[in-house]
Amino acid sequence: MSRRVAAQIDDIEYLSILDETGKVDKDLEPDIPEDILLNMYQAMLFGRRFDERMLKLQRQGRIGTFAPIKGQEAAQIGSAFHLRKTDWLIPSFREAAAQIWRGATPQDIWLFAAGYNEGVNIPEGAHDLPLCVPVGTQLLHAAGIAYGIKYRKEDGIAMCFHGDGATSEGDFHEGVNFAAVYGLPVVFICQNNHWAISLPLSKQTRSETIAQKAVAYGIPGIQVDGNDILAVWAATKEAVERARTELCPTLIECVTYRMEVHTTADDPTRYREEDEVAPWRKRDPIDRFETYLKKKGLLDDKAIKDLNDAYQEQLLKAWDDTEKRIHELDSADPLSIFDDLYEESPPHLEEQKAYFKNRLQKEAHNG
Amino acid sequence: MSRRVAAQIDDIEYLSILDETGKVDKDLEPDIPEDILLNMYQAMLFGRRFDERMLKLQRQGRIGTFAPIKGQEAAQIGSAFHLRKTDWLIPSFREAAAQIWRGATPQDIWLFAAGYNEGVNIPEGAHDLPLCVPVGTQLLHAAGIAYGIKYRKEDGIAMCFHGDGATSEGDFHEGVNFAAVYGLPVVFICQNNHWAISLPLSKQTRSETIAQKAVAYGIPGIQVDGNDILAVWAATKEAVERARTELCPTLIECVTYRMEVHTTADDPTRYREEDEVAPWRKRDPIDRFETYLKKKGLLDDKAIKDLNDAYQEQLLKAWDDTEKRIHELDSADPLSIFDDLYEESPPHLEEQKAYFKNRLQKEAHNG
Amino acid sequence: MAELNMIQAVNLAMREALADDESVVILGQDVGVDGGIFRATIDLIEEFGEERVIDTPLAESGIIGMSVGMAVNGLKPVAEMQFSGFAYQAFHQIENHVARFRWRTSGRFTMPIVIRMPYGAGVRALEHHSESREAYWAHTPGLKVVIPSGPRKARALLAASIKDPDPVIFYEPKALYRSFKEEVPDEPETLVIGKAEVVRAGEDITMIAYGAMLPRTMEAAERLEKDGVKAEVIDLMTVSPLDEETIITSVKKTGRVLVVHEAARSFGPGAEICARINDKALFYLEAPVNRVAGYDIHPPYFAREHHYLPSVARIVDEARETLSI
Amino acid sequence: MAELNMIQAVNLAMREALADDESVVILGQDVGVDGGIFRATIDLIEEFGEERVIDTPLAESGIIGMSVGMAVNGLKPVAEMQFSGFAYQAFHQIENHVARFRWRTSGRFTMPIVIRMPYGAGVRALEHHSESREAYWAHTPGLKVVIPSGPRKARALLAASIKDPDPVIFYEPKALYRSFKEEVPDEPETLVIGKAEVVRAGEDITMIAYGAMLPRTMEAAERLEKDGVKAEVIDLMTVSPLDEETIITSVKKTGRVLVVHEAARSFGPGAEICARINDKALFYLEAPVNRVAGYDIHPPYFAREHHYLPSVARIVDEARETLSI
Ligand SMILES: Cc1ncc(C[n+]2csc(CCOP(=O)(O)OP(=O)(O)O)c2C)c(N)n1
Ligand SMILES: Cc1ncc(C[n+]2csc(CCOP(=O)(O)OP(=O)(O)O)c2C)c(N)n1
Ligand SMILES: [Mg+2]
Ligand SMILES: [Mg+2]
Repeated sequence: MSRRVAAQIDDIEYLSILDETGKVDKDLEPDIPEDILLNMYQAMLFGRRFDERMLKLQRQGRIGTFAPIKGQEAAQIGSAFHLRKTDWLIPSFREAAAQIWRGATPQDIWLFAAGYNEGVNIPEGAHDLPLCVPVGTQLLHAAGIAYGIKYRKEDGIAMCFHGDGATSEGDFHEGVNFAAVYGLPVVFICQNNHWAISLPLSKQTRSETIAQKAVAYGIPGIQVDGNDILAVWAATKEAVERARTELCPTLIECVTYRMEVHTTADDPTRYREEDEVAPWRKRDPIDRFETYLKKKGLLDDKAIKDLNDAYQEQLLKAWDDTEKRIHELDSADPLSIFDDLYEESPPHLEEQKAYFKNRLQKEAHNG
Repeated sequence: MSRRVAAQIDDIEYLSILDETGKVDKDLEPDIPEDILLNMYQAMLFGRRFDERMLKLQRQGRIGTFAPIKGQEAAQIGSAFHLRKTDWLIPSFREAAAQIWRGATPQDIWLFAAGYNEGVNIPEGAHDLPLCVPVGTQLLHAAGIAYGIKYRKEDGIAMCFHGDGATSEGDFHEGVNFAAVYGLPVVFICQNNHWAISLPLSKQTRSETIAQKAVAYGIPGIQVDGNDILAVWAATKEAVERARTELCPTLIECVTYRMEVHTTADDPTRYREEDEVAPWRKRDPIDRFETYLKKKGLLDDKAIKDLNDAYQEQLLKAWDDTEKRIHELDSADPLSIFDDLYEESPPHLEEQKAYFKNRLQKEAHNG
Repeated sequence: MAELNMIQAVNLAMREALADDESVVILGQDVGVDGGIFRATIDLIEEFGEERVIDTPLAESGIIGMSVGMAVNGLKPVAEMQFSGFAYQAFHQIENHVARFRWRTSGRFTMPIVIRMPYGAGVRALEHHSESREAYWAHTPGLKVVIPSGPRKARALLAASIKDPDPVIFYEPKALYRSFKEEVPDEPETLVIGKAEVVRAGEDITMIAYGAMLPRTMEAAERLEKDGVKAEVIDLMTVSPLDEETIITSVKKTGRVLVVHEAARSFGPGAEICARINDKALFYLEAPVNRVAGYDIHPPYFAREHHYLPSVARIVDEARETLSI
Repeated sequence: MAELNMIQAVNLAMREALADDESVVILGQDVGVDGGIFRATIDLIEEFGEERVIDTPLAESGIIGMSVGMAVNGLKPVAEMQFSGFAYQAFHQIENHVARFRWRTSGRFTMPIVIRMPYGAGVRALEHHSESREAYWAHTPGLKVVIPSGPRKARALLAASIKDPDPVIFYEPKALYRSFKEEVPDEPETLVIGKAEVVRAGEDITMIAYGAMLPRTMEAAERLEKDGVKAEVIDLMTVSPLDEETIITSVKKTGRVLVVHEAARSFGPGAEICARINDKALFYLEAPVNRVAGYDIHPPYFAREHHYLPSVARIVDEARETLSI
């Protein structure tokens, strides 16, 4: 036959385990140790409280623009929990929950958001990239990091986050392609939160799913309920194993929703209706996980309250610390703006630095 | 069920109608008027002779680097023949056969290859872009042109050529995505000739076919035997109709082979074996089409010889003309290098032009 | 006459162009339903429809590459890059195609494209949102680079840019978007691209600025006035092609020059201005041309951004230095 | 000692670096099996394997973006852009990331990346294969820009660039790839990045050049010698950061300056050199700094390319102009 199949393409699967009501599909329920379940819950909850606090700080004018994570905690935590310390996290700019789970501190994140370079503070040995503002560029960084892992025959992996909007950038395409061609241990986590600022997914792509974009690169792709931490966990587990043992990347599409503004500079009432948002409130990833954990007897209202209280206190203190650091930094001299451009500062920069120092003195002098 | 299908993806089809031996699949044979069949053959043959002549001219040092088309005539002609005059052709840099069929002259192509800007000579009203050297950038131009067509509610289409290598560029991705999202009348013809300079397809992408990359954009993709002009014609017909009537783009992968050097600056013996090339010689697109046409009684050896003789003469004359033009241009003053940068030349350019004129006089004077 | 801020003025110029010429289309990220993240395109989609005010996928090369095709096929695209710091994703489309299509087709296909990009520091924004890299575009043959310093000029220059048959990089100083209002005439108004304006006459020193540095430079000039220094201030408006004539005439008169820009100093616009003065008026100089520019660093995050930007005090002090007073 | 042309010298530097340091990897289009379209990487894949000499898919942003990740994870990538005219596809990765990673992470993640790009006219190539746009990179804080003028320096500068802990744009004048040979020492050799060299001493005029313009400038200097003019020639080697000291010392001695480059004149490297001289040695100048540069146009296709490039005759005539002889 001359009209034959050139390539058999599998359908794209959708995985959901824990539904909106907190009901679990027993056949699919992954076997997760209880302490991990609780830790994941705590990381999600902390992420939520942190996010709320950050929004408040922003509204009070204490920090600048940032991208809230509300509603996306399961997508971040269910995936990042598979990372070993030696694995790499390559975030976009909306993964505070995952970053904190990996070791970033609220203090640093806030310091950064308050406009201080010092907030980007990645300890020696930590395998975390800082947030990446240019959309989609980080996919290639993940490929390069994974190349290093493979080159040295380590058993690490790189986990790279990006949004639905990012899938339109050329760098998404080049990043996934490079990872696929070289057989690199990368897991690409797309947080499909349905919006890229004001652009709905339907105008971002004509494809039914983002997961099917994997077909273009000859790698596995799967769509999961991104508000269902069990589904995210299960799908990522498979992908992480595939990365580690088969050196093959995977594209996981976590279907979730951006419950908040895009960033604090954004006004979503201009482009979306509460009608669209409302059903998603019922799909909250923390609520349903709570129901699940309660049913399992791992959690009760008192424990939740205790956690929330502890987190609130921790966050209050964290802001106090941050303010102190800001105060310190504000009273230190700002000559550091000339630092770290090069390992060794070239003469013209030294000259400019000296000039700047001089100006600082002059301006201090003049008032 | 919670593990369900998120998106049903069709398998990718491969279409072949006229096989290597010139045998036709009667069930699939398209109904092409005889004069069109003959015209297509002529356009392929002329393309082949033109290409050979051009290679000779280059080897003699009369023109500069260019990209031979040998072996890819069916992919170009079978597709471009569907274009109406008002449709647009957006070539990459290896579509001389298609460009000539559309109206480009050997003289202009050679003049350009000899290093004269004047060789880019697109008559007012012609809907043809000049060749595009930066790989893959032209896909977006096709989308923009098609946007104009749709905007003015014309019934034109844009046909855009690119190579297998181009599919790795971000612009391929952005171009197909834009065309898909806006529902634009574009047909993307990928000439998969298996090589991007020295990179074989297997290192360009991990996907089994290029056609399946269409899945990422939610548009139809099909793979065809690119050396089979009937298959190319049939698949393109469908795609062109889809573009015209449904305003939906299609990605057609024409599986063909680069029989020659990448460009005349390239030495393929460094990276590929004659063993790989040999089977493709038997798949020559012109040979099998000849067999087909002969069987149909539309062609005989004498007719072929007459055509070849006529073309050789035409090409000899074309080179004579080109040489004359080169001679003319060489003796004209080269002040035109300052032209056409802007509609109105700004003062600093006028000043530089005057300076240049002065220098020309000085240098003429000094010998 | 209406009192408009710069973002409203930019909006007005686009509205007029859309109303005036069917071939004008607007495209970019969030320019449609959202009205642009700075609201530059607010209400345009309601008035002109989504075929003319086009929300694009998140892809800068896509936006510019599609604009190239649109221009080839008779449209006049006004493309928005959400921030100048993300225009680099489209650099190749601009350098390889936008800047060359007229030239490489001997005028057959032209590029009446405007690429609007908010640039510069001063709005407490994230990384990559504060740079000022007009020199990249100014060094690219085939482009024009236009930078307004206030609402009225923004409207008139953008109107002229959209009418211009050649590609214009329209660099918008986002720090000025809402910083002050100006009377903007109701009737259409354009300014000539390639012409600078002497916005303040003086004979002691020539101060050349544009964009967000212009108001600061004016303020510095006023402070200097108090000490009896009469500064001439030139608003460049077009960075490329430079209006050499206006610059040289002034320099020949004053013999002392200050160039103020927030772009990094080295290989920045000030270097070219200095070189042009060197070419045409070297022996009129009584002091070196003084470049008061951003330092050769990345603009620090916003808590310390003000240290990077030329301040009024710095401009004044440097003017005194140049005047040896 | 071997007699090598520049492409062989570049190859040698990479071979030595690969042998010397396991963290060095080479990547780019056709750099592996093919040995590079100019043969810069010939035989390297045979010697060091395909994990270290990496053929990449056809995607420049991919190459640079992956290099960023490699550098983060301890490798030292030497990336090839097939032509400088196709580096713009990666502009955003370079501006947004390569130039900033050290800075934005306060030194935690560094970018010991070399990006090699053949640039410039003179090889009868197609469109987009002849430009000289080092000014883009020189204006970008965080990068260094190195341009060799001959085989021996190419080897020593590339070796230094690969060892450099910061990103270097290594701009290779492809017109010189095979134009002449030079003795290149067997033992490893490096040159200091950021230092220019006085390659010819003289007191009448300072001629500053680099890359493919250096040999022409030397030839011009020799012709001038016949008329009794003693020209000092500086080979810049590093365009950014500029070696101001060497330049200024020479200018103070000669008082007359010619800068020769094939990049377009306006907003080009010559402007910055002129501005630095203005800053530090204005009153030593006896004539304007003379920029002998490419015109502000796209290099014409190769039949007329020579009209675009500064010729020896033009350099000589301009030197006379500057010398008023
Ligand atoms: C290259 C680039 N273009 C534009 C922007 C401005 N921008 C910031 S976030 C964003 C939308 C991102 O959408 P998505 O990828 O879906 O991520 P989400 O914000 O939904 O998490 C845009 C357009 C940017 N940061 N980088
Ligand atoms: C952006 C860009 N990068 C690199 C090149 C150099 N180059 C010219 S053709 C080519 C290979 C193209 O391969 P493919 O797309 O398969 O087309 P083919 O040559 O096989 O027709 C390359 C790398 C280029 N012209 N443009
Ligand atoms: Mg999103
Ligand atoms: Mg190919």
